[in-house]
Amino acid sequence: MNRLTQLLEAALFSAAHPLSVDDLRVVADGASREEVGEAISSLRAHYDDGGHAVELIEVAEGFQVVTRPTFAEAVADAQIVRRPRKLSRAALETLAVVAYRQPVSRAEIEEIRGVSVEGVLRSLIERGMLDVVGRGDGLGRPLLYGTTPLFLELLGLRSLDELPRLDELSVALRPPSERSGPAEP
Amino acid sequence: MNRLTQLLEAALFSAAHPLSVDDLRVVADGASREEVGEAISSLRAHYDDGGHAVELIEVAEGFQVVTRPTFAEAVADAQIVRRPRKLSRAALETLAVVAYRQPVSRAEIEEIRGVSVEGVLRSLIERGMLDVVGRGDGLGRPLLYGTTPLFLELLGLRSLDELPRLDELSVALRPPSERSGPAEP
Amino acid sequence: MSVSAGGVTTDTPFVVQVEAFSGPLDLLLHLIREQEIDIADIPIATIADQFLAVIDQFGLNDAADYLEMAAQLIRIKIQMLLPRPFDDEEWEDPRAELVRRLLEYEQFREVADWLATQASEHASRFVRGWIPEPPDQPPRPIVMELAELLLAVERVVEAMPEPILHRVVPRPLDVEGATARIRSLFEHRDELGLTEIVGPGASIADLLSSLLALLELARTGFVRLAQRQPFGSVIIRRESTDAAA
Repeated sequence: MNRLTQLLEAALFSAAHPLSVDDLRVVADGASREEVGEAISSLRAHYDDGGHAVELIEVAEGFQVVTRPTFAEAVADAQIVRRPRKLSRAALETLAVVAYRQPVSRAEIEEIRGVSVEGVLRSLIERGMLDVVGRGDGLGRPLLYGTTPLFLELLGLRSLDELPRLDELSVALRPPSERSGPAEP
Repeated sequence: MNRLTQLLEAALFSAAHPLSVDDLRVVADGASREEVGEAISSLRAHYDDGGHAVELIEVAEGFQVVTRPTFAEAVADAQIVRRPRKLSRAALETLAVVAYRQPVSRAEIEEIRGVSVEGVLRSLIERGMLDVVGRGDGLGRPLLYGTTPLFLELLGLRSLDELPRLDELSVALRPPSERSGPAEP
Repeated sequence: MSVSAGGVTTDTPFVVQVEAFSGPLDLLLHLIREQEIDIADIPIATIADQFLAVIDQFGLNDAADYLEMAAQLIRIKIQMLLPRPFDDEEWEDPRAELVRRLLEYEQFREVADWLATQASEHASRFVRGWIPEPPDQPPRPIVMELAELLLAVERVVEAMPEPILHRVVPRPLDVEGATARIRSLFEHRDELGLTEIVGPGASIADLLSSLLALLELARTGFVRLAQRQPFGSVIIRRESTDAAA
């Protein structure tokens, strides 16, 4: 391991959240993006080839060192780590709508989900997965919501681009125009 | 690295505190003290020989993987680099109230904002944007707060006179005819 | 808990698990998919009756969201019974909007499943459990924009109880004029300081007009408010035309 790789390892071990290439450049005293990129590859290879129980992953538009899934059960069973609380259906559906429609108002989310979302919205904001990102133009200038970097981090997504494209979802979701029937003559 | 060494690495990495040999035996599915001891030596050697920025140390309560002291600066940088440079919504709203109502007591701010502002007030004073400017006449002669020159400087204003007046602001930003019901949480 | 509500008004029995529902659209979709009904040609009378039977059996009658949907189903059911015009081309299917909503919702439900899988996979990767205390160093310099403060003022004013609201006094504000003036200033330059825009010795009304115009221009993406260095003054920069989106 060269000095730069060591610096990045120390930094990634000490940060509570993923660090972006730019964050890492600050740590590495202004090394270039290329240099940081090389050191990242070198560190990743080190973990992989050395048979480490940790790995370097790309998440939330940054990098993070995490344990490999194969050790999760043993570590969780020994009660060293508490697994994160599962998200409710209501939370998942709300996150889905906000992820695709952001910035989006509460009324729009409720229109799509067909239920009141006040409580679940507040809880997702408290958990840091959603946030207010602006105000709409409409009547009363409603608050608009969007996803946060923590949303990406907790779901293990590199960026919002990693979300599946809506047109790639299952066949049942084709709009009525592509089917036959009275809905769309 | 054998499986036992990997398990210890995963456990030591994800644990919030040092782990004793007995803790580690639980993770390692009842391995003997000797086996755990060997795996610890092996992991330590791995970190030392591989030139890692982290090392395995023994403290009073057990074993822990920590960054080496030579990388203290990188560690500090990594923790500072993500520290927010933007004020939170709560801080901005408190600042807004003080800017327009100064000199103002904490109780008055809390009455207007409807929430406790103790923490946010202290943080704004620490950051040099607010300061104590006097004492009120009321019961217990409460401390009164006001904005500092730094506050103006950050906004690029020459004086407080340059702030728009509250009544002008509310009428202009939002016609009264459009105001309906309580604000969203 | 599951219940068979078969035979209420249909020949096909169906089974529902109430805890699985995240709302009336979810329940409706369940009924449709469970019975392999063509979503483009929903037998609305049957589905409406089944829907009512389920919310009755599960005591969802109090849930406003479910009741609203029940009312909508009944309305569509009635519309379907009305005689169609002779010219079938003119006929608008009363179910069309519901079908559109169901398909849209189903799409998001599928995304929610994808997110759940993703979350559970990622939950088996643990981050470092012990993060050292952040060092006691001065916090990074704050960046604050005037627009942020003004929006905060607006939020506070909105959240205030009515009696505290100030009397609203109309002022001779000329936001339109200020907007036009700022736009013309930007015809020749890409970047201006706040003081350049407001002008020396501006009246409060002028200043306010300019600020409001700026806020609006910033909101629509025409300009961006920024600070080049932490303690510098606010800089107003014209956004490149394609960045407005």
